[in-house]
Amino acid sequence: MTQVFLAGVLGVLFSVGTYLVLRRDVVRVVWGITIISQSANVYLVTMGGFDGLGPILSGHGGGGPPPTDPIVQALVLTAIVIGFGTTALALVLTYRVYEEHGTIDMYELGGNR
Amino acid sequence: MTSPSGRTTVISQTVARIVVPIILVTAIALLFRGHNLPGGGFIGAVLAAVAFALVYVIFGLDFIQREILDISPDGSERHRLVENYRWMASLGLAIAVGSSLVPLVFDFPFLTQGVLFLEHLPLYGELEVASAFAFDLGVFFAVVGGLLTIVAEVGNE
Amino acid sequence: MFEEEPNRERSPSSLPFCLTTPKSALPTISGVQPTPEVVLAVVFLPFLAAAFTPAVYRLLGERTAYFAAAVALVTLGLVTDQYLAGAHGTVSFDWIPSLGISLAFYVDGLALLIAFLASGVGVLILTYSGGYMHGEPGQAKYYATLLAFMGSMLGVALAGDLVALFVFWELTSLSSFILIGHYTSEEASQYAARKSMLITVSGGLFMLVGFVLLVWASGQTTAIEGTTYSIPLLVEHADAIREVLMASALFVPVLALVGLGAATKSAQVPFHVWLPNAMEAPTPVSAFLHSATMVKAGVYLVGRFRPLFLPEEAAVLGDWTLIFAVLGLLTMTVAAILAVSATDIKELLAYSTASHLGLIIGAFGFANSYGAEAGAFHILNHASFKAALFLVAGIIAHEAGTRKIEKLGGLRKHLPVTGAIAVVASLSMAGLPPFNGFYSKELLFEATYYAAKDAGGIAWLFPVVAVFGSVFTFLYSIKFASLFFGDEPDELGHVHRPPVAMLVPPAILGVLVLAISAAPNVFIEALIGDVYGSVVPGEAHSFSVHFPTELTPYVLMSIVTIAVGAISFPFYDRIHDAINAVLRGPVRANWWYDNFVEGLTDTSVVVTPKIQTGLLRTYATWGLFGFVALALGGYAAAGVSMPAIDGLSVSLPIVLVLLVALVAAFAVDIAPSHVAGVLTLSIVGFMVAIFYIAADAPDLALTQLTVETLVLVIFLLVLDRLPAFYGDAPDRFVSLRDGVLSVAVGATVFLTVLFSTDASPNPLLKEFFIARAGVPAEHGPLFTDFGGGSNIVNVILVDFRGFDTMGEISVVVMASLAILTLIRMRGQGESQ
Amino acid sequence: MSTLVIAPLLVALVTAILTLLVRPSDLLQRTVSLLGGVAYLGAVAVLFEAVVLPLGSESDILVYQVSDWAAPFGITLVADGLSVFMLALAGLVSLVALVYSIASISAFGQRLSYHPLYHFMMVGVTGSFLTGDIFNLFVWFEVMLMSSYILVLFYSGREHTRAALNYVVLNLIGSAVMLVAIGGLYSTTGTLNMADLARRLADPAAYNIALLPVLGLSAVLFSVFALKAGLAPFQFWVPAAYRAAPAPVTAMLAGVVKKVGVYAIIRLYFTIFAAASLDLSFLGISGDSVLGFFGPVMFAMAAVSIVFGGLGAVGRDDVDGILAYSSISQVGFIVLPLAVAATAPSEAVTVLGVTAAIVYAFNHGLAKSLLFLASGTIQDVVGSDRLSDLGGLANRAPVLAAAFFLGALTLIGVPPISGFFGKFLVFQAAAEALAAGATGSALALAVALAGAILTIAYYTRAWNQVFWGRTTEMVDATLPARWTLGSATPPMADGGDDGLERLELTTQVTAAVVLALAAVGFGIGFEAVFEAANAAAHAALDTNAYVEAVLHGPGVGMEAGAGTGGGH
Repeated sequence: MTQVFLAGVLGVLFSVGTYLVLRRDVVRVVWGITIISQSANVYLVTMGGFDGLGPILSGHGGGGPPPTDPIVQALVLTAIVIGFGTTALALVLTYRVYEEHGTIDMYELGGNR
Repeated sequence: MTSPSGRTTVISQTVARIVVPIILVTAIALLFRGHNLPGGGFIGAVLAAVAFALVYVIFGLDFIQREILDISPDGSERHRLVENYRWMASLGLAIAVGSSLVPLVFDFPFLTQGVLFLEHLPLYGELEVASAFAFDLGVFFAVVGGLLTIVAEVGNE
Repeated sequence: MFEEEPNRERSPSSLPFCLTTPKSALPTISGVQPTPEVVLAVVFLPFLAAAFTPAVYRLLGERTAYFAAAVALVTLGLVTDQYLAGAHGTVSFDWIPSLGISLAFYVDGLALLIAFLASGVGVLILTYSGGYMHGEPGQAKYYATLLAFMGSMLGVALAGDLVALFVFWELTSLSSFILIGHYTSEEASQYAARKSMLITVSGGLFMLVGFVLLVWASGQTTAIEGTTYSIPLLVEHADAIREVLMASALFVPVLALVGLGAATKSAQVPFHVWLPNAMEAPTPVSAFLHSATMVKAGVYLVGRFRPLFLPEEAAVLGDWTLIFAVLGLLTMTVAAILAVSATDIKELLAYSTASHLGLIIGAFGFANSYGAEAGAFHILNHASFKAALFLVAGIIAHEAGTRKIEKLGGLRKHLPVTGAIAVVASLSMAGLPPFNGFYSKELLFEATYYAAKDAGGIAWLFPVVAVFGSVFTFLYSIKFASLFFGDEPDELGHVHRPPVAMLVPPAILGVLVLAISAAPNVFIEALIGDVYGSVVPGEAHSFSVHFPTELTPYVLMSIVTIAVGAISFPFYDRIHDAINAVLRGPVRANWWYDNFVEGLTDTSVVVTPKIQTGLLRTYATWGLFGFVALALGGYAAAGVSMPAIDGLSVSLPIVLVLLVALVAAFAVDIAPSHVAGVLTLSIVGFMVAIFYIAADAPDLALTQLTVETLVLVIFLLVLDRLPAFYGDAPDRFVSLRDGVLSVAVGATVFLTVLFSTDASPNPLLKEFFIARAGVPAEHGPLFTDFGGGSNIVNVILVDFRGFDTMGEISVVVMASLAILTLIRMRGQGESQ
Repeated sequence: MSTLVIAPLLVALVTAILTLLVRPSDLLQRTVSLLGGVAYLGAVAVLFEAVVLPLGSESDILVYQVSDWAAPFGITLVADGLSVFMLALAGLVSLVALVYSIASISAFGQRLSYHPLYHFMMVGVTGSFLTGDIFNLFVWFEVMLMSSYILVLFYSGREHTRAALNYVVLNLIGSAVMLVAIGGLYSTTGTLNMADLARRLADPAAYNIALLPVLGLSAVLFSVFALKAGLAPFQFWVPAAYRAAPAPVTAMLAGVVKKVGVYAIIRLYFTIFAAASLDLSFLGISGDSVLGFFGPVMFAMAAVSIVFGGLGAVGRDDVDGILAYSSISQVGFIVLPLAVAATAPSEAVTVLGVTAAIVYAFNHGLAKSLLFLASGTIQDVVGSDRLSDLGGLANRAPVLAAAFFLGALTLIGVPPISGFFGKFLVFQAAAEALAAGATGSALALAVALAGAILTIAYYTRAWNQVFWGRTTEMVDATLPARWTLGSATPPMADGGDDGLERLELTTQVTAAVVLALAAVGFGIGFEAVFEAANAAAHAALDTNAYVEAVLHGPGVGMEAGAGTGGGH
């Protein structure tokens, strides 16, 4: 099932994220990454389709209508937690960058190496 | 060390005193029922971490150290709390890996999970024991420990 | 792999190596098989001795020279042993059998000649070093490297396998690098060492490509089974190899590639530039490596491959001749002119060496037999007189304290024996009869003459150029000899007597020059005839030379050379100045080298920071551009067509939630402050959580909600400590560029989603998990083949894909460690 | 099903956790860490023996179904010639770098987090080499990255934070892109298991998968691997990150972690995606498999990497900078023969190209680690790696100089050191492709030659300035006399000449020497390396054997669902 609406939404979210990543303010860069990685998660969930039930079996033993794809949900769960870890790291890194350099302006951090 | 406690109100502290235990209970419930209903080690762990984070935001780290863990928050003890969280994370990881190594002894591959049905128990009748719970418990502690280390260390600054 | 176990009994089964070349395979071989142990010892004894040299130096001190000389003497003895035994053929040890590469050695006339030079001159040079290097630093390194070099050179001479040849070839370059840079703190030494390494090793790489193509060609012929790296085998099937190369238009490229290797090593124009600088090395090194042996490797290579590339019935002006005769004669002339321009005796000798190497390569370039004769003979002659002259130059530099030509003169009073040696060697170098240099030069003239006569037309340039170049050879040779005559310049201080250790080696070489001059045919019969046999295709015969008794065209060429030389010698200084006046800027090959190397460095310094700006935006721009280009390129290349779009296909709540998320994302983009941005960002996160609910993913929704809360907390905690930097006002161009890239990324993602959601592969995995997650209706008390839970997602996480979870909790624990480290390592840095 | 397959991963994982748990004792922690490193190498050796040695060029494929769920449902680990070859490199380099770390990393840092992070990095590396599941690959990438992020900024100073910021952000974008690619592949093919993916790609109709978008999606994935490998235009993070990281970490990043990207490229594109037959015709790109597209792509990226990296290195004024740019160039050399292999006119050349890449990767792993360790030692002793601060070290520290020299020669490709055979095989692959009619390979040859000349140029420059030349004041002050391993005591001018520091520095030099000797040893005994690499290349190219082993091998009986569950 072509998901043209979701394709559009994800496209725009990635655009916004990309634009933020290219900014000078380190905090905005972190926002950009957050948006991009959340969009990636949404994309994965989209792969599961929207026409089933929640992936909880009604009682032990199965039966009932087919649930949505549980695999992508498991994958996204993993991705969310990993994403949390990296976002936290990026944030603390931002703080440490500020401590070391006294600025969070990418241009001022620059230097050709 | 700056403590944000000065900026929180009595109301928020009161609310927290009520809400935090509820969250913690919910978190543990999520951990236990995870195999059959929405929940599991992850979600429980993150929720528990949220509860602690709430306490921290509202009361400050000093409060936890002083009131809950009975540690005086001066120089040498400064990292004690974080150390405890870190232990919890390490232990959680050890539980998860250790429990996954058990099947190797029985000639099953790493991480093989089994389900044991104990039947005809007095009172209980039938009890389902899934080895996956041990793994989930490891996940719970690892994630709670990890997240709390992060929150506490950041807050420590 | 081979092992060296010379004492084993020599039954075929117990031998750790195999003799891969039965006599039947090489029909031209007439001698006896070389002795494997001896051949191995010849090559590896010097390496072994080199390894022990530091220890020996601790024991013997400066007398290590005589230890090294003794090693060389033993090696010379072993070579002689093989020579006297009449050894001819291949010995081979397995090295990399999977590739067909073996450590093979091939003994024939050419190999023996070079081996004699390497070990024989080695003995003299190492003895001479005992006097010359007195009190110099780094002697252990010096002797170890010289011995290793000698081993490498012997390896080059004896190699019978392309890779083995290349191995020793590069090892000679390497030892040359270390020896040229002997005075490590001198800038000139460093410059010279790097130059020689850059030129010779690069050339070697080109040669390697040529070798690889040769091996490929060997695999294409039916004449050879499989592929071969064996040089004698390639030569034996030269016709078939040439045919393959011609058919695939690779003949000239291979010639050029192998030629590049030879030209760089033997300092042929325009790669001659490294040789004069190499004179920064101690003089014995110059004499050994840069006149008698290492530079001969290129010459050797040309000789070795001559029968492979040059058919028996070759055209007079074939590809081979056009490349090597032209290259050689050009080098001979240009380098001779440069030698006249030299102001330093070692520089003069260096250019002279390049010139004479050009003579040999040029001679080998001619398809007629005189060329091969000239080349073969001149290898020996040049080594004899040039090594002697270098040692003389070393004595002059050592005892007179200068190498400047203008500061030298009348040395015969102080250095009578040296003077005598110098005169003999110089006259031989000048090509004056009756010295040995004359005979080989005469053969070259003969070769050029007949080539011109046979081909006619422009080929007449060959003899003309040969004579022209020889005039300059005459000039600088006489100039060198004249240092011992005339008046002593005032600047010349006291000249010491050289120690015996320094005098005997050049004297021996001088005697050798005289001996060859007196009885050239003895030497030809003994060895040079075999060398000739090695460098001509097909059945070989020896040759002989005679003192001219009648006026042939080539005798006339010699007379012209000497006459013109004699007439112009009084004007030597003017010619010298004139050449130096012309040699400016781009006329000098050195100008190109220096500009190339400096240009590289300068370009690097200028260009690299422009690309590696240190700015994340540059990096991200390129990376994302790469992503977009790859994705779109992939879609376009596969010819994916736009899928049919059938409505929104999502429910209204999802549409609304996502629209809110979109609006929030835009709001983040234009947020007026950090806090506002973070709060708006969490709206995006919470909308995503609601989206998960709408998409029937309760676990995800719960996780997303809680994680989002935690992220918000951490964000706020961190932001509390950050300044309110918000000065993001990029110029319009930057904004536009970023905008275009963002849209491109968005469009790529849009297409990706569209294409991937269009597919509906069979849901094998999904169905399996749904079927297997729960508890089976029929089950025993213990089971592992079902998940045993009704929350399929959780069962996947802890059971089906528990391994992912293992990695994931590791990441979380590591993230906490990471943050601990980030904060606690502050100020603990190694920044010293 | 043999536990051997997962053994290296478990060893690393358990070591990581143990080093977390025994933290209170420095000595115990270091001992555990070191034993873990040794055990890891041992586990790899046993696995190597089981996989590579049995059949010569046709290596065995060992499959391990984690959690006892058969492929494609569970996560499968696959140890074939290629994986095990890369593991062997990782085991070797990681142990040496670990020993070096114990000597060189500050005691505080080791106590704080260094050891667990180091072993987690090995967990990530091992998982990436072994896994047969693309999402699992993502997870191990993340494990590897998370530890590498923090190891890069371990000392948390000015340079470190700045370098790490770029490194982290670029890789976070990379992670998101990788998720998109994996999601897309799952959506279009319905599987995550690599072998299953290959099977489905080979027969799209039977599984109703959409074949055409797979090329674009695999290209998206390629950008992620190129980022990990540091190929242009994704090379930007390399120089700063390598400079910032402590020497043993840089050695690991350059020697091992980068190779994970290379491994992923070989594994996924040559083993898996090559199974799909597609008709390509686009801007001169043609072919009947995805390799027709990736051949030119890899060539372009490799060529730019070789030239840009080489050019960058020629002008640097610090040793680490030269080595880092050299790394960019050398990865180009690894990918160049892959490009040749992808478009090779014959099967033999394809095998040769992949073998060349593997051999080159191995040599580069050894040599670049060695060089970074040597450079780190110079910094520890002299206190700087600026060319202007250095000079005359060949006389003052001849052993270190010799190790560095051998490392440089390995990368220049001087025989008989192992590096030569890397260059030789690269040339051979390109030349044979050219001779067999792939005229584009002439360009590959030209690039390789140009790159090789640049390599000579920058290493000779570094050598001249650091090891030859006049002894600078800084060197004189820190190393007033000659220091060899024999004398075992670096003569320290400053106050730091206590016995411990001497031992540490000697250990550091010894680590470099061990790698140098390995490079020489593997050159002289190249036959063994070649056989293993050739087996690896055959394993990488034999899609059928891979699919067969994973999906139908011994112990795999659940593909049909074993009656109850399967959903055909």
